[in-house]
Amino acid sequence: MTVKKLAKNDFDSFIDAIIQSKKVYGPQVKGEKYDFAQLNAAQDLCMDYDVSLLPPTKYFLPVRETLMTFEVGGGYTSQQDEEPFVLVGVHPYDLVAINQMDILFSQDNYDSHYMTRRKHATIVACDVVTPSANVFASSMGTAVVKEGADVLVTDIGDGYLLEAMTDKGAILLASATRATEADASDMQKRQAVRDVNQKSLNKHELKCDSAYLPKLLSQAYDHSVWEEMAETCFACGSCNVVCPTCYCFDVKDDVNWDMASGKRERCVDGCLLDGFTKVAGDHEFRKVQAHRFRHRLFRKAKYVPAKIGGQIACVGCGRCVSACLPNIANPVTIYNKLLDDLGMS
Amino acid sequence: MSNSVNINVHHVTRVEGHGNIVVNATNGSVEKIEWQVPEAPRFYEAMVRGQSYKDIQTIVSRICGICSITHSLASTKAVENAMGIEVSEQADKMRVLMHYSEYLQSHVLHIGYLAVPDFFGEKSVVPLVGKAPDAVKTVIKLHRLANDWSDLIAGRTTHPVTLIPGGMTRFPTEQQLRDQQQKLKECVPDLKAVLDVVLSVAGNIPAFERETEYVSLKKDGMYTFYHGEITSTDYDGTVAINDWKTVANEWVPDQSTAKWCRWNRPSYMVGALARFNNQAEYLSPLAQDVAKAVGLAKGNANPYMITIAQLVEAVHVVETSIQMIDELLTAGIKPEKIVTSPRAGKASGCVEAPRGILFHEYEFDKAGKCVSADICIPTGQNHASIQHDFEKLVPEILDEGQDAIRQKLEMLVRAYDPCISCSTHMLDVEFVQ
Amino acid sequence: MSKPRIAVFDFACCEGCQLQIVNLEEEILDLLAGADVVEWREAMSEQSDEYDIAIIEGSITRPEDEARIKEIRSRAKVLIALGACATIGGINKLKNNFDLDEVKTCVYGADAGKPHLATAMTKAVDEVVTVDFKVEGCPIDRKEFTYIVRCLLLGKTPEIPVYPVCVECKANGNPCLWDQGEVCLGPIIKAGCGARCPSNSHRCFGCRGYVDNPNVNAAKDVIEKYNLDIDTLKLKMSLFGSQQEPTVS
Amino acid sequence: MCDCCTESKKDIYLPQMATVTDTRLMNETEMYLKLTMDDGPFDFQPGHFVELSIAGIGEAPFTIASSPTQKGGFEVVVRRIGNVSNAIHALKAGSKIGVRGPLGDGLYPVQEAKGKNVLFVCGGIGLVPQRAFINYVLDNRSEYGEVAILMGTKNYDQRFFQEELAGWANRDDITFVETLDTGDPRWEGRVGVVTTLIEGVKDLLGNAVVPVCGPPIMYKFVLMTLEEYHVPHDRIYLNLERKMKCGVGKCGHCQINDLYCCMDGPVLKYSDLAAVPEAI
Ligand SMILES: Cc1cc2nc3c(=O)[nH]c(=O)nc-3n(C[C@H](O)[C@H](O)[C@H](O)COP(=O)(O)OP(=O)(O)OC[C@H]3O[C@@H](n4cnc5c(N)ncnc54)[C@H](O)[C@@H]3O)c2cc1C
Ligand code: SF4
Ligand code: SF4
Ligand code: SF4
Repeated sequence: MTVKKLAKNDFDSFIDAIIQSKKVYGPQVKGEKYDFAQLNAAQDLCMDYDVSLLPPTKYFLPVRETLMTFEVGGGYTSQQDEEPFVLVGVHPYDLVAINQMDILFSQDNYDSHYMTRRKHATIVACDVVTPSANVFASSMGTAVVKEGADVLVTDIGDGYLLEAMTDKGAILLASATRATEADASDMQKRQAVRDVNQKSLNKHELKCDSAYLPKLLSQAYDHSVWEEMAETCFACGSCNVVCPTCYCFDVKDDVNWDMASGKRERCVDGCLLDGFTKVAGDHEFRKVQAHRFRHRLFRKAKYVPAKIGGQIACVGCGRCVSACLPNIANPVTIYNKLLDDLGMS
Repeated sequence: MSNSVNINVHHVTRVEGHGNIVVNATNGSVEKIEWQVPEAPRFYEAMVRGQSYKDIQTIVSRICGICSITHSLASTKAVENAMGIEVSEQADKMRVLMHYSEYLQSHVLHIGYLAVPDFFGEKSVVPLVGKAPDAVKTVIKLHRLANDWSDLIAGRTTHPVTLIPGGMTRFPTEQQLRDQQQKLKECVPDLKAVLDVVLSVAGNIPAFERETEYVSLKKDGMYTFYHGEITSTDYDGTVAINDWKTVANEWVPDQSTAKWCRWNRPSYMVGALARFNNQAEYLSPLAQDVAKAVGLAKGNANPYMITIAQLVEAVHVVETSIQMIDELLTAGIKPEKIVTSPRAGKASGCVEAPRGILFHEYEFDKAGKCVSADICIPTGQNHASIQHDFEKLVPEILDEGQDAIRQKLEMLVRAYDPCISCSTHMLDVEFVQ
Repeated sequence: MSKPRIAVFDFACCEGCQLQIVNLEEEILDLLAGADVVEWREAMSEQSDEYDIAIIEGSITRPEDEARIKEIRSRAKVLIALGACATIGGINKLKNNFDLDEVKTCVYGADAGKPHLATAMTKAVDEVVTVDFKVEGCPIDRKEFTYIVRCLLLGKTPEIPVYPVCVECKANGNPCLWDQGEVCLGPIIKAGCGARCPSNSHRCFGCRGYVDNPNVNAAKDVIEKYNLDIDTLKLKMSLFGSQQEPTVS
Repeated sequence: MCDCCTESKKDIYLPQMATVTDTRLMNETEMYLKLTMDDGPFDFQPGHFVELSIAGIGEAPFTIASSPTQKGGFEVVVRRIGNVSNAIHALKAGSKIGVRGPLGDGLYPVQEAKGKNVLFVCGGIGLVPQRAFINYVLDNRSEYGEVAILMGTKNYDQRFFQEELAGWANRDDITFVETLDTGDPRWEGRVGVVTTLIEGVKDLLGNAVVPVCGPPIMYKFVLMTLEEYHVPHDRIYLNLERKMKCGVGKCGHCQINDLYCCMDGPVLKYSDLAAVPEAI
């Protein structure tokens, strides 16, 4: 498909026009950081944000959602969210995370709650303009978009290049009436942005090819690093909650005051948290914090990859690195330490 | 009818905190009339010592759940005065809005849930749900509005979390303020509906008068709850906040060991009626109309009218807030980054709590740790006034019989809207079994 | 099934938690449809000695209060501690950091010896009698309270999170306050409040009490990382955590 | 993105309604229930479990305790231990209950075990899931070799399915041995943990398939004993239990290293657990 070009203020009008007909979510200022929120006007959209506090996966797997309503003694009624929306400004690494989630929530048992939202979304991805403090997408091969978005936007300085990657994207772009066709020099500029990002989104450098990680971990189960790091782990789950590829959840019922109807909700949970594996009778299967700590990293680079065709389920967004107060959650630090100790074999 | 009475009300209900009433009269001669407060003492002034200036608000807010915003504001002002910390105009306005939200909340609570059942001759608001469902619903609606308003500006309805020395942790968005303003505009008819209910039972308000000294804040040209200095109906001019002790004059009277307050007379009254008597001319137009409708005029000496003065104030804060939000929106909300550093100092802070003027005083060392504290609470300042009202009232109604006397005394205590849990730190009580 | 009879009692506290029940507004009517409130001094004049569920607000600070709470316990089938004062002693426990006689003299001067000023070490309710359920927080969270009440009416044990405030704070998409120089107790304090304070840009001061296994060593490390001193942490932990495990050394 | 999925509307979390047709309290804590799906029966195998829902209370996993060879609904046995199980105990014949299932992919080796000996090792409530397979084997007795059932219970009062156990004890085409951890004046049988019974049936271990189910601690000791008799790991089947929310491989709670108890289990071959240190 062809690549179009929009001047920056035309891009704003393009977004404003979409806002008129659909819900649009995009990165906006939150305190001294950024987060995705519903857009009231294009001027609030920060396409040059570094990283959002929460990943955009929250629009598909919200931190809390009603799965169904029920009548006591009667039946259950599924609640599905079918409102179409546009998600603007998704960074390449987050896009990879969304695509991984798509596989996880559609394969084996098809999760209609996630997938219904997903199908009703149009994703406008964008190349990174401002690298965040802890991003290491370059190490994880997630620094630029290859597939999975409907539209890809790249800031080339004097304007945005917009590429429709799907039919849905093409339909969306059709409304950008002021767009012109990108010329060769525009395309060169776009390539330059991507070439730079390929390498420079790398505040932490993984000392091996990320594809090697599952193998590395298979030798590292009993390594001392887990104990050492977890010694100052709060079990606060921050690393879980901010991660675009963490998707564990809890399910709870609540009734209305009539005591005869109510809802079943799912909400965010995390494998680092106390009680995550605790069953009735107070038996806890993964009680030791170091084991939970290990479990998270094994999920990222061994267990989940086995389910999604070998893709590493850490996309290098660096959110956990920023979120972890005792500064122990950085996957790269741990993998590099293992590499140092175990070597490449 | 016998004119011997023996009243011993253990824990007056529908007031915040515990208070007892003891009256003994034999054959028309009053032997004993006492207003007692047996609440467990809580020792706030001692407990804050050693804590950081940044945490004073968090602690002293817990003095009282109903006027937690007021305690927070008074203490924060004291801290700021002690350290010479400036607050932007925007933050100052936002604090007043926060304060007003508590006024509406507290006044509606007092009028609707605690005092009005008396006018209907009911033991609580619960039977009124059946008797006057629309009135109850209106009160609930107003109360919810006030609480949502506190939530928006203070972060929660009780024990605010957005207030810090130097300003606020965050401001609401302009959109949120606009929405809030709209809701305030929409609630004016509800306030009028409450006024109608009050008017319909106004005949049940006891006709009792005792002229006394009325103490409140004063600031030129406005009906103030937050800014200004101290004044009274007996005093021309104002006294600086830091000199509040020359006003409160805590003293121990002969017939009791309780600490009372007095300034120019043996006791003084603080609260809605005192504020009204000092500054009624500065009420908002609608509030002035309401005052006229209920027959409340400057110089009123009936303590049972405190509840009515609260209604007038509720209208005033709503009307004034609508205008303040306009001012804030015109200026535009700008985020502020608050950085403060401690220094040694001692100062006071004062605001009007819904139930009367409130003083906080702190001293800090150079690291910003609290060295000493003194807090003087409106209900404490009113205790002597309640006692004096009792002493004048009981002989006047001795013929009405024990039940009526008891009812009127309880109503009187409730009219003062006492916040006993917060005043106990300075009260001394004689226990009569 | 007859409606359970609920009675509300207060001890030393600011009564802000009871106020949260009043603040339920219309929902109170729902509550009243499911239960009979037979005593509640702050809101009504009726009193009763017969109840199934006793809701206790406030901490136990005097010998006579111990007797009163034991009496209430003996009558109630279920006893609920409402709010930080009742569940963990609350701000009242700050008093326990001082010599009690000195505390009295500090506030009451020459009158400190008066009998009604007798005060004892502040205790949470469960330090005196058995508590069946706790509603944490200063003040309690209205949503959580109504959830717990509904659970009890259903005969279900409420599911209250055992993880720390950071979970809810992060889930709300808040920037961490530590990055803004605040000593936030979120990582060691029980969640369930919806991270109300940090969501309003105010540090968590710990009103819901510690999680089961607070990692105080980690807290110390973090203090170093942010160039703060350990006394600051200790002081913050004392606000609602005085005389409770854990302490930092 | 696959838009053509015919499944797309089906909600994997949505319970279907069933009716309780029979209940029986078996001891202080265990309740037997028979359920019939309102919209027609489903097919299941020994090892399958269901998620049972009580509206307003919650959902919890329970193994189907009956064999598919028995027609007319399915059975579960619920130990009273928390919210959902308490609420289930309050059900009566005629009550409605929500059911999701059958769930689980790791099932009992009904086919592989044919022609082989089968040794069931059950600890306490571990009898419940095993019962589905036991009854399957008994209903197809001729297709299996020698069959032994070892049953260990903590104390006399916790015994359940007593009539059925008595029936097994009276059969001469199977070996049934029961033991109590602690003796009791009312008990004349064996006393001691279940592992002590294995020696008595060691002769059939040669080609036996060994399904084991019991409390976490029991697995350790049973496996040690089976090791002594050199039972190959690929003939030992463990029925594992974990905290479980969704039951369909999403929520993460039941994960045992890379395995999901709900999807890969709950019945797992011991040989498949060699690289799964969290399993035992
Ligand atoms: C595959 C499988 C099969 C099971 N089969 C049976 C059976 O046949 N009979 C029986 O009595 N019990 C069985 N259990 C255990 C049973 O699921 C728990 O006892 C039950 O979940 C307790 O729920 P509750 O609400 O009563 O207790 P609560 O403690 O109130 O449980 C709250 C929640 O925690 C989770 N949970 C707690 N304990 C467990 C647990 N042991 N396993 C899984 N989740 C748990 C549940 O999701 C539940 O919703 C099985 C468990 C699994 C995983
Ligand atoms: S593990 Fe950390 S860096 Fe990797 S995707 Fe998750 S939050 Fe981002
Ligand atoms: S963010 Fe850090 S401290 Fe918190 S659970 Fe994760 S690793 Fe532990
Ligand atoms: S602000 Fe406090 S509660 Fe929130 S993440 Fe940071 S430490 Fe945790």
